[in-house]
Parts: sequence; structure tokens; C-alpha cells
Amino acid sequence: MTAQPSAEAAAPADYTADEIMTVTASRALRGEMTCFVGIGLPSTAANLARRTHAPDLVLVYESGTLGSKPTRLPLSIGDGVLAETADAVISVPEVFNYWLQPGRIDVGFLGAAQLDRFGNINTTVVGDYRDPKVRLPGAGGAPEIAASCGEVVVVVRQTPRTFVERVDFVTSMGYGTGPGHRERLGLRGRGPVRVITDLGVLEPDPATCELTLTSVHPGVDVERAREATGWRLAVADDLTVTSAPTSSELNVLRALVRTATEEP
Amino acid sequence: MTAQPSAEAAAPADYTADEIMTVTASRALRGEMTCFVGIGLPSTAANLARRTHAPDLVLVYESGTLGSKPTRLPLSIGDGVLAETADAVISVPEVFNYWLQPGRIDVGFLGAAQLDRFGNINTTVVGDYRDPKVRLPGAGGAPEIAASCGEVVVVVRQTPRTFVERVDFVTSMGYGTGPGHRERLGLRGRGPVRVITDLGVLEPDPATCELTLTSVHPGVDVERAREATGWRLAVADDLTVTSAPTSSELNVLRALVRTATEEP
Amino acid sequence: MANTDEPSERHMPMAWIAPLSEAVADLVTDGDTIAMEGFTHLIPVAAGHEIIRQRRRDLTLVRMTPDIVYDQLIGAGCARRLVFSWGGNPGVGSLHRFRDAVETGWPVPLEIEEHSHAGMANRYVAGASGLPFAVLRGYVGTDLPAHTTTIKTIACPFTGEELTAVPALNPDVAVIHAQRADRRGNVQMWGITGVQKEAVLAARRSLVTVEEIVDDLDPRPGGVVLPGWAVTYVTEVPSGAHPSYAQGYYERDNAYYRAWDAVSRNRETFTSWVSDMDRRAS
Amino acid sequence: MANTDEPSERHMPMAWIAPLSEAVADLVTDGDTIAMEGFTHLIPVAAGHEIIRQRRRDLTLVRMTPDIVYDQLIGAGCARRLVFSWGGNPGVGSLHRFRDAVETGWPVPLEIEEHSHAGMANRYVAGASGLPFAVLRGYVGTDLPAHTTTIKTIACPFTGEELTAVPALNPDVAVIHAQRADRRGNVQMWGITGVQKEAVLAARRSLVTVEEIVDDLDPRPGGVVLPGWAVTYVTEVPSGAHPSYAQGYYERDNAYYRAWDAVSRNRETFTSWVSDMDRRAS
Repeated sequence: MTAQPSAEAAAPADYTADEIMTVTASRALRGEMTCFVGIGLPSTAANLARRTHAPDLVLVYESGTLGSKPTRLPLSIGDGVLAETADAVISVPEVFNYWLQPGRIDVGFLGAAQLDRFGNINTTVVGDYRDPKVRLPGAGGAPEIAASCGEVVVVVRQTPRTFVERVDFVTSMGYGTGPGHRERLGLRGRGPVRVITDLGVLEPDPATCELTLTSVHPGVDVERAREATGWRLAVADDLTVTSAPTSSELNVLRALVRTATEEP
Repeated sequence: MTAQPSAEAAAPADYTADEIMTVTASRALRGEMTCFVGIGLPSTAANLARRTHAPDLVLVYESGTLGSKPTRLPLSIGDGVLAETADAVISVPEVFNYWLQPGRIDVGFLGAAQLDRFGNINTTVVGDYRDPKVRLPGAGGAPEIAASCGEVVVVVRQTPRTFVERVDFVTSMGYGTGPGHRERLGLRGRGPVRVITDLGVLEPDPATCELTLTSVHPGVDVERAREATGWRLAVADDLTVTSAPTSSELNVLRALVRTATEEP
Repeated sequence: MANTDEPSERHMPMAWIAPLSEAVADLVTDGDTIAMEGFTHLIPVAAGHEIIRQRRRDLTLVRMTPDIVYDQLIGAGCARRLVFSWGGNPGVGSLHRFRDAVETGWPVPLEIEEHSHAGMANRYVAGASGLPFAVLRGYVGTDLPAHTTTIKTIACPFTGEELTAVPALNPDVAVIHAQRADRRGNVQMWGITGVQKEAVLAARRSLVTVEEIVDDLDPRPGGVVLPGWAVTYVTEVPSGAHPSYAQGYYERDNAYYRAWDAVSRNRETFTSWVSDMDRRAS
Repeated sequence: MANTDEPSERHMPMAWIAPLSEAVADLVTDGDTIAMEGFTHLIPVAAGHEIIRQRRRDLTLVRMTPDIVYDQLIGAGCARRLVFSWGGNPGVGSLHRFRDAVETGWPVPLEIEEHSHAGMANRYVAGASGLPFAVLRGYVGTDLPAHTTTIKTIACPFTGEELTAVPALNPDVAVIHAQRADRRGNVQMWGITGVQKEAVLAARRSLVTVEEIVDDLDPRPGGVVLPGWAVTYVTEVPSGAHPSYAQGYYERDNAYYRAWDAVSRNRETFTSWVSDMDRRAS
């Protein structure tokens, strides 16, 4: 996360909060990894990584494409470009049963509508399940991505509405109620190792599993991150400042985003 | 079985016992059927049916070929010609799980090393399982073919060694110990509706499920069939004589067999 | 949705080729359970519109990813129950008709049975396999089992390990869209083929709309072929997946998806969209 | 054969490309469980011969259809246990070395664990899926469950119906043969592909021998691609499936299968066949 890319770092005025979030997320991926990619911000970050420091990153989409190398940013999880550029296209049952479930995927990239201090994710409802205030899309592939990938990275904008003391519904389990909970349930993956937001980076405390601010983006102070968090946010003693996006990262990201808005 | 084909019937001297067995077996298949085909005599009979009265017969082989239309007689269950001429080639798990198990196949065509009066089949061992006199190939796909196909047709040469009072090992269940046994176990298919041999045809008695001689091939008398049977063979009151192969059936069969011996 | 175990009901030598209105009229009855599948690609939208036109009611709609065609069916009052794992307008946002039905019961209350993708995919696999249930590692630690009765635990008889079981899906009718079929009703699709084969094989009856019916299906890389004897009806409906896409035929109409957000946002604009269906079709 | 649950052990960015002797030496250890699959087509015979040459012992050999390459491994004394569903010389007759080992214990006693094809296929599926067992409608009414401890019943938690459970297969090593691979070890096969994908995905380590290594895998109808990161070793072995066939490369050598009957029928001719292996290979 904090490794300094070689190209020259840009000044905060030169990029948006979403851009540093996406660039930071892309840096969480290494070239020798397999990555289960959700659509939206995670997909943008994964495609950026593949075009910058991680050209051998293997992208797996739940529509059944293994090793997609999209030439433009896919607009949906089942975009034709994902199939056309894949090493293999398989059925949806197969992607879940043969590839995700056995723990073959190193990192799962998820978004969230609500997230709590133990990294549990809600994408199902706000309010009561049977009488919801807001009915959200639901689980999709997320519960099993969160359970089975070697580790999980969450990419989400940080607001008090999103970062809540307790999620209204656990759609995807993070650390549950704290240390040992995943292990007691027999979940295979390590869980959310990093939450990357538009303000900084949170990582689980090794002892308590509580998400702790470990890095702020340039120009963001701790107070602002605390205000954007619905629980009493813990801050790491060795808090760092995120390396700013380099101009080359930004150029690649912006070119990539342009490919999505130019419809084929 | 006893329907008289239109072309002229041949005299017994004009065909072998194996030929009338194969022709009779082919007549058990109709054009609108799907047929799960084992290699050897069943495959020859099914391919003969497709080239004579049942051109729309759908052949399914356990190697994963659906709707094969082989241009020559396949020499093995995984012959290349089966894949090249199939409507679809699928994996072996899929052929068993999606196609055989749910009862999508009308008729299963099986052979036997031993067969008893209730149509139970042994292809596993002669003698004791742990200390066998003869170790046979084993089950292959047969147990589930016998359980799940709409009905089963057995094609086997009739000898006292093969037609035994009690099989040494039930590899594939026929009627088990008699009426109601299949139903108690929840098997979905009707079981063996016909055993076609080089001497005649046996069918289960509707009341007792015991295999009963219902037809003898031309020139075969009941005594000869009894001698070739290891149990006290019941004979139907309305015993018929099998329609002899027609010259056109024989011509097609012989041409077909020639394609198998001419290696590609 | 019990399995009838009647092979004779489930297949025939070849599929029937008929016009869409006839196929839907013959296959879909009020109260049926209908699965329309397609994962972004090859969504059977035209068939869904025909169900709206024929004013079917009390349907149980099954789909992993209910998107705008299900929003339309729900808003038009065809459904009383939805079995699903993710409902949204991909890349745009909420399904407003779905939310209105769940949150306020308009136009009719919508019961939901909610799963994950892994669970739904395995429920179709069990249905296609003639099994009453499927086993997976799923739902553990989530709140889904507390709200969905069709999620249970099962112990491995060899290791004792606890896993999750979900019941088979055996819809009355599966509806999918494919690129091509031949005159015997053999169906061919390629690109992302999702869970469509399993949906058809799990269902008692099926309808496949296709871009075109051709004399011969030349083999295609990545092609999946469903034999005609495993399909009930095949119907030629060019652009039948619009606004989703059909690889090799047309691209996704992303503008339609974006425009749907405004059309569906309030009941009045949606109601006039439904009233205008016949006019648009002609 | 327990699942180690170590993803890091199971994949890497790409397969290693190495000579056959090196790959076998690195992958196969005395006492391992080895699955060599191929359904008539694409049988990994050359790899089997290399295991004989390296004099591996006490192997548990797994294969749905043990045919002559397993007869050779068994006769050469490599195996102490066989897990299978059909053992024969297809179209010819018995496997004489297999029968000699089972009936008389020569050259070493051979334990057997016997299943049906449906059971074996599902055991690989469970192994590939990271599940400890699979459920099927199988074995009912047969004598197999009385002699095979790895067949149990299981009740559906929704309907109470009794079905059959079999444990996952997770071999130490899977060995298959394919038509082609690219330089990253992505493997492509077509024609009858049997249970090979499942065998590789179920195994801890894997070896794929291929007819040729090419720069690019152009798509093929019916082609199955196994990504290089799911495979441990890829080795170029032209004619590596002989005497079985490789669609698009060579036909089945039926004369070899027939001739094997005489070679294998007695211990002396078989023993000299083994002694002559190195001479024939050079």
C-alpha cells in the first residue's frame, strides 16, 4: 500500500478522491495473483493494476470468465469483452463450485452499502428485513467471495451512513463478532485484510480484528476520517500517508475510464 | 419384437445366431427414443436401428456424446467418430448427472457376464468378491443405467454359465428379489423389459417379474433354450417365433460390421 | 415445484417451433413458477414482454439476477413471489418497481426468497441433476439463513463436517434466449452462457427464443448445444434479448438501461410504458 | 487424501514447463495417490511409462477406466491399491496383469476400492469443488455398498429422501494428456474430454503432457481450456497418448490393444516387456 511507485507522485489537487481510492486499491494487487472481481470500483482498480504494475494479474468474473484481459473497461459483470478476451469461459455453476469454493482465488474485491467495525458487509437491506427502509440489490456472489477467497479487499466511499456501528444485515461476513469467529465457523479465507476508501486505508487490528485507520490519503486528516465513520475509529500508532498516485497511474486510469464511456 | 418388417425375411441358414440377436435388439428401439448405449453388441444394435427403421434414434454414450451419428461402427465407447458426429460433447460428470440420473434417457442397452431369473446383472466377479475365481471388469456405468433409464434391454448370449439361478454379485439391479423390490428402493426406471439372446427373447412375467421365454428365434426349440438356462425357465403360453431378419437388415448390419474392422 | 419423475413428460424427439405468442400461451399458466435466465448476456426480454402482454398473474419468478425485465414483470403485476440472489439495474442502480413492490406492496405484495449466487446456481444444478438438494460451502456467518427457510445445514457422512444444503429448483417453465437453433430445435449459444443450460434441464417445460433458425449449426468455439429433445419450444425472435446483448449479433443497449431508471422511477410513467407495449411491438 | 486447504500450495501464476522425467521425478513419490484420466481418448500413457521407469512403489492408482497403462503399472509392481469403476482392455477383453494381481497377488497384492462410473465422476467433482463428499442416485440395489466402505446413504434435509453419498477424491497428483498448451502452460483439449478437468482440479499437484506447445491457443469448437495457474507441470510429449488417440493428431492404435492381450497374458512375456522399456524408448 505504502510502497512508493517509481514514477513521480502527483499533488492532491491533480486527482480526485475516487482516483486515489482506485489507484490505492490497484496497488493491493500483485501480478502473480488471481482476483475475483466485482463490477464498478473493484473492476476499475483491477483493470488498472493489470495495465500498470501487475500485467499478469488473473481476473475472474462471476459470469464465468477466467483470465479476462479486457481491452476496455467492462460496463457489467457479463460484458462481452470479458468473454472475448478470456483464457476460458465457463458456466456460472462452475465458476462458483470449481474455482471460488475450493479456495483457488487469492483475493476477492468487494464493495459495500454498509460496513461495520469488524468488516461485515451489508448489501441487502437498510432497516428491517421484512419491512425495509431501503431494499438493496442483495447478496450476489459476495457471501461466498468473502468466505472463500484467500483474502478480501473492500473498496467503498467512507461516510457515516456507510461505516456503521453494526450493519443492519450481514450479507458477507468479515470478522463477525471479532477474533476467532471466522475460524469457529470454518471459513477458509482470511477475511477483509484492507478497506480502501476515498479518505484512507483501514486494516484489521491483529489482536482485536477491529478495522483501524492505518493510512490517510494526502491532504486528509484523522479528524475527517473519524467524522466519516459511524463508530469510534481506532487509529494506528504508525499511521502513514498514502503514496499519491503517480502521473502515469492517473493517465492509465483516465484512459481506462474513457473506454467505458465510449460505447462500442 | 414380433412385428413383421416389410422386406422379405431371410431363412435361418442365411444368418448367424449373433445376427438375429442383433437385428432383434435393434427392433426394440424406436425413432423417437433416446438410448444410452454400451459398447459391443448393444452399440451394433443401436447403430443398426438408426440405419434402418429408426433414423431419428438419439444415441447417448457414457463418454459424453449426445446424439452421435457415427458413420462407422465405433470400436470403443470413446471413439473419435462419436464426438465428431455428436450434437453435443459434454463431460463425463455431466452425462451421468444431467442426462442419465434425472431419467431423460428412454432405454438403456446393457450386456451381462451373469444374469439371473429376475434380470439382475453381474459384471464384477465370478466366485467370492474377496477371493474371486474370475475378476470381471466391474460396474462402469451400468448400475445407474439400470436404475435410471426408462427401461432396460439386455443383449447377451444364452448359456448355462451366463444364465444363472443367482448372480454371484449384483452389479446392476433388475427386479432384485421380485415384485415391488425396485419400487421399495425408489428406482425410477421400469427395469429390464426384455432380454434378447442368440436363442430368443425373455420378458419379465407381469405378476412375478421372472424372466420368461416369450419368443424363440426361427429354428430354435424351447428345449434348447431351457438347456441354455441355469434356472427352470418359464415359457409364455403365447410363445412366438421371432421374425427373421430381412435381407435388407442383414445387408445393413454386415456393411456396418465391416466398417468396424476396416480401421481408419 | 416437486419433481414429477415422469420422463415421458420431459422429452420428445425434437422441440416444437412456434410463434412466441403461441409458445407462451401454451407454456405459461397463472400461478406457475418461471425461471428466465441470462447473465447480462442473452436475457430473454421479448419472452418476458409477451408474458406481460398475456397478463399472466401470481407467477413465482426465479432468476439469479433480476434486472429490468423482471422489474417490468413485477411492476405489471405478474408476480407474487421472487426467488433471486441479486436484483438491480446493472451499472445504473436500483430496480424501482421491485423496490416499490417489496417496500410498499405496489401493485401487489411481492414475497421474496433470497439466496446467494452460489446457492442459486447449485439449486439449478440439483434440479438439472434430478436430485432434491445441493451441497455447498455457503451462507456461513451471514444473516440469510435466518430469513430464508430454504437454507439448511448438512453433515458430511464421512468426515462429520457441516456444510450447507439448498433445495433443488424445478421450475414449471424455463425461458432462455440463444443465438441460434436448427430446424430440429437444437439450440446453440456461445459467449457467457451463465446458468441457462441448468435452468432448462431443471424445468418441466422450456422455451428458447433465438436470434435465428438455421439449417445447420456449424460448430463454434465456446459453443454450448442443447439438444432439441431436451427443449419444449423454440421461437425465432430477432433482437429478442434487447436491451441486453447477443454476442455476434448486437451490443448491449446501455442507453436503454439508463433510460429505464427514469421510466420506472414513478408508477405513472411505468404504467404508461406498460399501456404502450402493444403499440411499440407493432 | 485429506484436503490441505492451502491455496498457496495449489496455484501459481503459470505452470512449469519441464521434461517428462523431471516432472514425474518432482511430482510422484512412493506411496502417493495418483489419478491418470482419459476416457479412451487422450490417455496419458507416456507419463505412466515414466512412472514405471522411475520404479515408483506403493502407489494408490485412481482411474475410472483402468486399461492397459494401468495393467502395465500394476504388473510392474508400482501399485498397492486401485480405485476404479471399470477395468478392462476395451474391445479386447481382460486386463491380465490386473487379474493376476487381484486373483493371486502377483507381483504384489492389489487392494481394490470399487465404484460405478457415476460415483467416480462425482467423487472427482466433489474433489474439484472443495467439498468432502458428493450426492447422487447411485448403487441402489447393487452389492457394491457391501464391499466398498466409501459408499453411504444420506437423507435430503428438505424432503427426507434417502440418497447416496461418496467421498471426494483429492489425489496427490493428477496426470492427463491434452492436445496443446501455450508457453504459459494454459492447456487446451477437445473431442471427448471425460473427467480430466475435474481430476486436475481435485488434485494437489498435476502434470499435463501435450502433443505440442504452441505460441497461441486459437479457439477450437468443443475446446476445454485449463488455465496454466491451475496446473503444476506441462510437458511436451508428442504421441504421449499412444496407443490411445489424440483427436486431430493420430488415431487409436487398435492393433496395439489387441497385441497387448498376448504380451500381458503370462508373467514372463510381460516381464521382458518391462525390461525392454528403456530400449524401446531410446
